[in-house]
Amino acid sequence: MMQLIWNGLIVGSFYALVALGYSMVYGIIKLLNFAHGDIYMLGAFVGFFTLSAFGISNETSIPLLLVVLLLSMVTTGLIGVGIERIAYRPLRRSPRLAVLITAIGVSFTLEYGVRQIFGPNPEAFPIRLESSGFDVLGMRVTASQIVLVVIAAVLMLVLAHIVERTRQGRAMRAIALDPTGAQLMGVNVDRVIAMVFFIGSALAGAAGVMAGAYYGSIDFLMGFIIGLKAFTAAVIGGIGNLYGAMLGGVLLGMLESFGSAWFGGEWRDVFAFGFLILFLTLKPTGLLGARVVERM
Amino acid sequence: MATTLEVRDADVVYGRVHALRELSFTVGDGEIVCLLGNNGAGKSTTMNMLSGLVRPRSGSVTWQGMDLTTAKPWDIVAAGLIHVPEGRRIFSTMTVHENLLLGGYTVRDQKAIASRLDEVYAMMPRLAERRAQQGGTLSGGEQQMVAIGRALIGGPKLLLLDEPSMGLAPLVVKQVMEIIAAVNAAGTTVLLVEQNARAALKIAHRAYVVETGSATLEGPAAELAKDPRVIDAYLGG
Amino acid sequence: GGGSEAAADGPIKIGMLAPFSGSESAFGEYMQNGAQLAVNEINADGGVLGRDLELLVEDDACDATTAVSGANKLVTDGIVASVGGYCSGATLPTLPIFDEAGIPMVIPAANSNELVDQGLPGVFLINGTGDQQAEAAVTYAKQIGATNVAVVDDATSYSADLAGAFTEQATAAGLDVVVSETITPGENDYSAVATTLAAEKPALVYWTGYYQEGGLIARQSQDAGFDGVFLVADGSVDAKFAEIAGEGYTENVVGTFTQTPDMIDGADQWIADYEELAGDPPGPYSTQAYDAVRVMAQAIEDAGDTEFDNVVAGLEGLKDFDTFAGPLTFTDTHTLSGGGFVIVAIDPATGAFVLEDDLQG
Amino acid sequence: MVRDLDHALKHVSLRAPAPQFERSRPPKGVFTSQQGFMRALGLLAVVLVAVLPFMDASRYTMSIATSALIYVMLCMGLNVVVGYAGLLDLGYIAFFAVGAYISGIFTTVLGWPMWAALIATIVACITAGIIIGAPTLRLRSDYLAIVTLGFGEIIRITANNLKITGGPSGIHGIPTWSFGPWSFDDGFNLLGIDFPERVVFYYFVAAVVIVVGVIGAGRLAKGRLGRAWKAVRDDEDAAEAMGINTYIAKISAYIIGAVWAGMAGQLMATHLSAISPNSFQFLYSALILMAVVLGGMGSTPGVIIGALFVSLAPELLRDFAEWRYLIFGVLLVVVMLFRPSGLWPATAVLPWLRRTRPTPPAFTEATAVPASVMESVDGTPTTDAHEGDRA
Amino acid sequence: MSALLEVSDLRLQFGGVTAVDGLSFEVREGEILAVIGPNGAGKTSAFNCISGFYLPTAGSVVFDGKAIVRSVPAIWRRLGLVNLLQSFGFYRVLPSRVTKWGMARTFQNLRLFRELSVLENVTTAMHANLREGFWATLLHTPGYRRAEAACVREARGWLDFVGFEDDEQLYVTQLPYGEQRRVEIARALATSPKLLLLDEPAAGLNFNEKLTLMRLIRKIRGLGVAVVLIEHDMGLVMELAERIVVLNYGKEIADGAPEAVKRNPAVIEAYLGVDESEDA
Ligand SMILES: Nc1ncnc2c1ncn2[C@@H]1O[C@H](COP(=O)(O)OP(=O)(O)OP(=O)(O)O)[C@@H](O)[C@H]1O
Ligand SMILES: Nc1ncnc2c1ncn2[C@@H]1O[C@H](COP(=O)(O)OP(=O)(O)OP(=O)(O)O)[C@@H](O)[C@H]1O
Ligand SMILES: CC(C)C[C@H](N)C(=O)O
Ligand SMILES: [Mg+2]
Ligand SMILES: [Mg+2]
Repeated sequence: MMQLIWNGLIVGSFYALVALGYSMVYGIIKLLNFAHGDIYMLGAFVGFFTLSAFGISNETSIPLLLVVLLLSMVTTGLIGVGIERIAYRPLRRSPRLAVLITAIGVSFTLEYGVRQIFGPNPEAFPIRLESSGFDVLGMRVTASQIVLVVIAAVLMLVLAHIVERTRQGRAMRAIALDPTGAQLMGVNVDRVIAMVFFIGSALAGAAGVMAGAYYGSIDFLMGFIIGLKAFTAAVIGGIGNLYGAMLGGVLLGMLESFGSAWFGGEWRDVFAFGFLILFLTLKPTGLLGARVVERM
Repeated sequence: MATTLEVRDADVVYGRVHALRELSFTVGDGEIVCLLGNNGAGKSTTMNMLSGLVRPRSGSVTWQGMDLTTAKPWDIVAAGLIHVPEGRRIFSTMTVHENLLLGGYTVRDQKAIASRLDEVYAMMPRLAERRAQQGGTLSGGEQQMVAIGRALIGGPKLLLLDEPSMGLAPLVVKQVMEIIAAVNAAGTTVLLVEQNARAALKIAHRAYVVETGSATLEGPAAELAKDPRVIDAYLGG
Repeated sequence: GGGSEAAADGPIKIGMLAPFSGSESAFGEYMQNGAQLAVNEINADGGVLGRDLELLVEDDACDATTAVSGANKLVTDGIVASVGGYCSGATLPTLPIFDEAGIPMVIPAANSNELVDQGLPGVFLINGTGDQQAEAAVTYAKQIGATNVAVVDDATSYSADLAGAFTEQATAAGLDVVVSETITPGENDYSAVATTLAAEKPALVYWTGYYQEGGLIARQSQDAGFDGVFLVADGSVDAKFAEIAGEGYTENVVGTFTQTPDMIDGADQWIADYEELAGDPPGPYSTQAYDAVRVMAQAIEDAGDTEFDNVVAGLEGLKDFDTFAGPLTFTDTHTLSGGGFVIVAIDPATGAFVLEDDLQG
Repeated sequence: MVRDLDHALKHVSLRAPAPQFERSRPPKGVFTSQQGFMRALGLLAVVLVAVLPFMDASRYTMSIATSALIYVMLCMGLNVVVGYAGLLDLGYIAFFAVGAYISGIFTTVLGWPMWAALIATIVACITAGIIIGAPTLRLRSDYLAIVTLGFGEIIRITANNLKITGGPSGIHGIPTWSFGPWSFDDGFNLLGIDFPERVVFYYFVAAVVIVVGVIGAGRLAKGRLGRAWKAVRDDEDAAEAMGINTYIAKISAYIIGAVWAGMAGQLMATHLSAISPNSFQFLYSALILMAVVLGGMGSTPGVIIGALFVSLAPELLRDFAEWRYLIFGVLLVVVMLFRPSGLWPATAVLPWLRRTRPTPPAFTEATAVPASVMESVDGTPTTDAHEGDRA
Repeated sequence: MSALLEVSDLRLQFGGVTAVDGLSFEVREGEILAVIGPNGAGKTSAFNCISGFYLPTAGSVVFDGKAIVRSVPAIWRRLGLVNLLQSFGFYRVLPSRVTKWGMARTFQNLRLFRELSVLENVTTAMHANLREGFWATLLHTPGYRRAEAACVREARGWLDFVGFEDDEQLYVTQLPYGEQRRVEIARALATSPKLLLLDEPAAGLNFNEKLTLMRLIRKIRGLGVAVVLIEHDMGLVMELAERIVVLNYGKEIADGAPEAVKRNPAVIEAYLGVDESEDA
């Protein structure tokens, strides 16, 4: 039981990290950024590339991991900004689903671009977190899991604080609600949106590196499923709400963990999605999403 | 009075709609200038052009030496030209207080924001009552108050008001006009678009009549209020 | 017969469907290169029936729809024989197409029993079937004295098929199947199944999916406290497995597999040839694809022409044809008489799978 | 069942006065009116589709053409759901799967004849549409998106796990249509050209179904129901205020889409004779949606073009081998950047008619990405998408 | 004259805010009633309850003999399931139903269908009165064609009625604000109402346009339709209304003939201010 919760928490933190960027981007420009999962994949490959370039393999050092983490975050952040600039910004005034299509296009491009460069085979990530475990409260916990959860939690809390409490965060929410109105308040819409893409992509990149180091293998399609899951998590949490995204990520992790324990792995997703559908019909705005009363 | 805002021969085109045709007018420093005109005459378009939301195809628009035809809206706001748009544009899921705070987005001086907030709440007690309510759930008139209050917090040098009295109760219209006059007296230049011409002309120094995208009449407000053409079209007998 | 009338003197076209996009796309290249190597060798030796062979390759993306259009494209392009087929799910719907067009198939990798269960005359499998591989796994389990075993699959057709066969045969052999789990491929976290394995502690777990998830599960289950034997099926037998699982996690890993060149004396030259052609070392199913071409070429040669019935007769008539997996003779059901499965283990120095036990004893 | 409006309105006291002045009628003619041109174009398309097999009846051409037509069918169905009713459905492929599996199971496991399986398919799709639509169509777009996505995955995983659906390898050996002693497998000879393969039949069947579908969808869209859908898409509250039960409007669109996809599924199952869960992955829902948006939401010609693009582009790019999805991805981005409202938007106006027709509207909040200032290249101002916002 | 609409003891709360507080009034057939009151007095909220968009906390609304607000059994209330049930359509009358019964409304902020043409906006409103079967639509039966033609004819009639003379094929977003208001009224009329609710129809109109609007509202009343209008423009209200209801803080503070209301000190204090004559 405790073990299931702990397992759920680990997966959940990955979902949450990716969901956060998903939710931010969605929140601000109403874009279901299908390429977001691929940014996660890029993060892992940036880490892989840098480390391989320095001939590093089979490392276990945590400081080195942090350095790579930072580097990948900056790189994926910039890539995210670049993608927004090239593929999304020109379409800001177009129908919302149009951007969805470019997002899918970007996703294909990233996936198969990486495939061309690194090949279709999975690669082993050069840094490996030490994974010997110990037992507490009836669950088996490893040091690397703790490191992981701590890094994820810190990243998320810092971010959530920025968005919910600061002037920039207020500007983000204002753009989400009415970009023209936000401009009239003096908000530099282009810059704030670029910033959101930077932060969101950096978080996804961080998640990618952490996944590489924790699980050990990366491949060009690794972003696809987690992208879907992150989207789901973001929605469960109440899309656009950052604490919701985190909570949604963890909840989804738990659902999966319990789902496979109770119904078997093959029915896990059926359980998770079934629960989700039921939950949303009863609470149509997600966990933390506020009901917007529309004025007539 | 020194001219601060000068619009010369501005043309704005939306697709095939020619909204502004060689529109020219000026606003002097410290003035209240009112634009009158029928629906669709191009008043809101003018306002949007000044705040950088819409770019003229030709003509020049300068304010305090700043070229408004190329400046970005946020730079224009940062320079002190603040626009209270038609349709209010309240941030619906943000509270009244947050809406007001956003009005001070470009203001670095936290103390100034705090004291202006107090002033706004004092001027419009209804907002103080509703400070934690979501903007989108306010009544139409309450939203209008937020929109005006929000602009004041930005500390405008030139305030653009697009139909500020729309949807306000008569008593509040009077208050709003008083507020505008007071803000102006404190040194802010005001450009006002109003359908309630009677109330607007009372506080304005000068006025223009805009018809199909061009200024057709101009003069001191008091004189225009007596002009039969204006009475006929905008004031009623 | 469809394409055989096409060009009686141009090259003999043989087609291959394999995944080049999607999650299985790594295997397409291995297969293509293996087949191409065989074609090159045969052409260097004077071709078949005095004509050159030409290999046409199409992507099936491991997806039924793509595979069907690929198959139709090959038929339209005038192939007379097919030597492709990696994913059973994608290969199945192509069977009637090749059948109707009168094109015999030697399927190098896909090995679901369903492929031959339909009884189509032109379908031959040169990879051992699920039943045969499961048999090898059960034999090994008994050999190490396991009484309770577990099986994990990844819900793909090949893997589920094999897991089913294993469960059936293991139960029949008196083994206790204590865990039977399915995972979703393409993810990273398999702690759920790892936890179950650690809790149930079977003496042996049979993983019937691919190496990517296999490596992760091997590692995660050991982290969780599982210490039994981790037996993997042929989809996981690849040097990448050790890399993914990581150092120190491969001691208990063994696999069921057909023989590969490095297990055979004198195959170094083959590997060198392959590397020269492809630029990379051979991977899973390079050898089978290579053999498929050779088997097909031999059958055509024996048939004397490319007519469907004659080629099928040629294939059926092959006797102890020399392949990497040992001498080949097709059974009545067009499968291998013996699966030729052996047990391989990971060499800690290189991470590659090497022969451990040929299951003959 | 159908009654005249005059009759229907008898109980209503209020009638509008007769129109005071005649408004100009839209012109007719092939080149002088949009409608006339579209009809001509449609006819041309039908002719092209009809002659294709006479020009190239090779298996490959026929099979990708048939797959493309099935794509067109799917996209048209999704267009009703997304394009007309504005319901963002990310699990549309699920109904395709339901159709394919129901017909597969009923014909192979239960041995029903194909036509009976078709009826079962329709019933199953209606049921599925109601089961999934009834509780969830109250949700607004993004929540609906995730619920439909989840539903699509549930269907696929279930098909993958059940015995009766053949597990991961699916169902094969699905029989083809037969009428008495004659079946699609038997060839025939027309005008001296041999059509030995059933492939050609499915091509024609698909083509006929699509022609019927295009006409039907066009008619529905113009009628009472179509107006209700578009109203709901534009502004749900206002639609309610107009006496439209928005819930019923939405669910009817959803069910029509479901049945249509189910029929496509049945066609594909019999055409391929084998189906497996792999063909119903989320990716395909995304691809269909992509085709609809790429072509132009709510626009029949657009959707057809989009479907052809999405289904044929990877085929035509086959020769680029591993590069093809990379090229496809870049192509998608480029096309969207140049045609943001789709290749042939619903509001498209023929260039030479542009003067006499209204320009397309600014997008509503519901479908528009938030606007921001963009410098337009030619210096003309961009329109303001938020005029008259909801307060 | 009998009461067409009876509102009694209507109450609407949002958390701590009481938007409507025990409001009762009635509308008789064919009359023009104005509802006025300070900003935030609860006028729009009351409209929303009456037309079925909001579910009031308490009270009853009866229109043309039919109850618009349904009472919920106490048990659901106690279980806290009221909202859930109502969101699934139980114990509530949907706005579309209310419209079918003969009540139409416009919105304070225009809510036209922006992606439909002017004509389609109006024909859409005839939804409830139009009998077009699914198969008839597909098959284009003669009955369908006749119904469709009649529907277009009728829609054009309404456009003419409100004085819309521009191109009916234009998208509504291409029209100036005043014209859009007109189309919105035509659209409401096309639902064949007995009662028309107008929420600040004169906002944003200039003097001349207000005159036109006044004429239009009289014409509508001439059709036998009762009109309830929320307005801040006292000139227009005084000119048009036969009766005025005044709200303040959700409560009714006056109800009567215009002249009486105008002189009511409570109304002057809360709403008009001392000198209202200038707001023509
Ligand atoms: N986004 C737009 N796209 C196309 N045309 C527009 C747009 N905005 C305004 N117009 C047109 O430009 C002209 C001027 O409109 P504008 O809103 O500036 O008028 P206005 O004087 O403010 O009228 P009102 O009193 O109704 O607010 C009108 O004909 C209007 O229809
Ligand atoms: N969802 C809500 N949550 C909280 N308060 C609300 C909500 N909706 C409305 N209110 C409050 O209820 C009161 C009545 O609002 P309403 O819109 O009915 O006013 P109104 O009389 O129409 O005013 P106006 O003339 O300004 O349009 C307002 O104070 C408003 O803030
Ligand atoms: C091991 C693999 C060659 C099995 C193959 N994927 C199949 O479906 O049969
Ligand atoms: Mg305006
Ligand atoms: Mg109101």
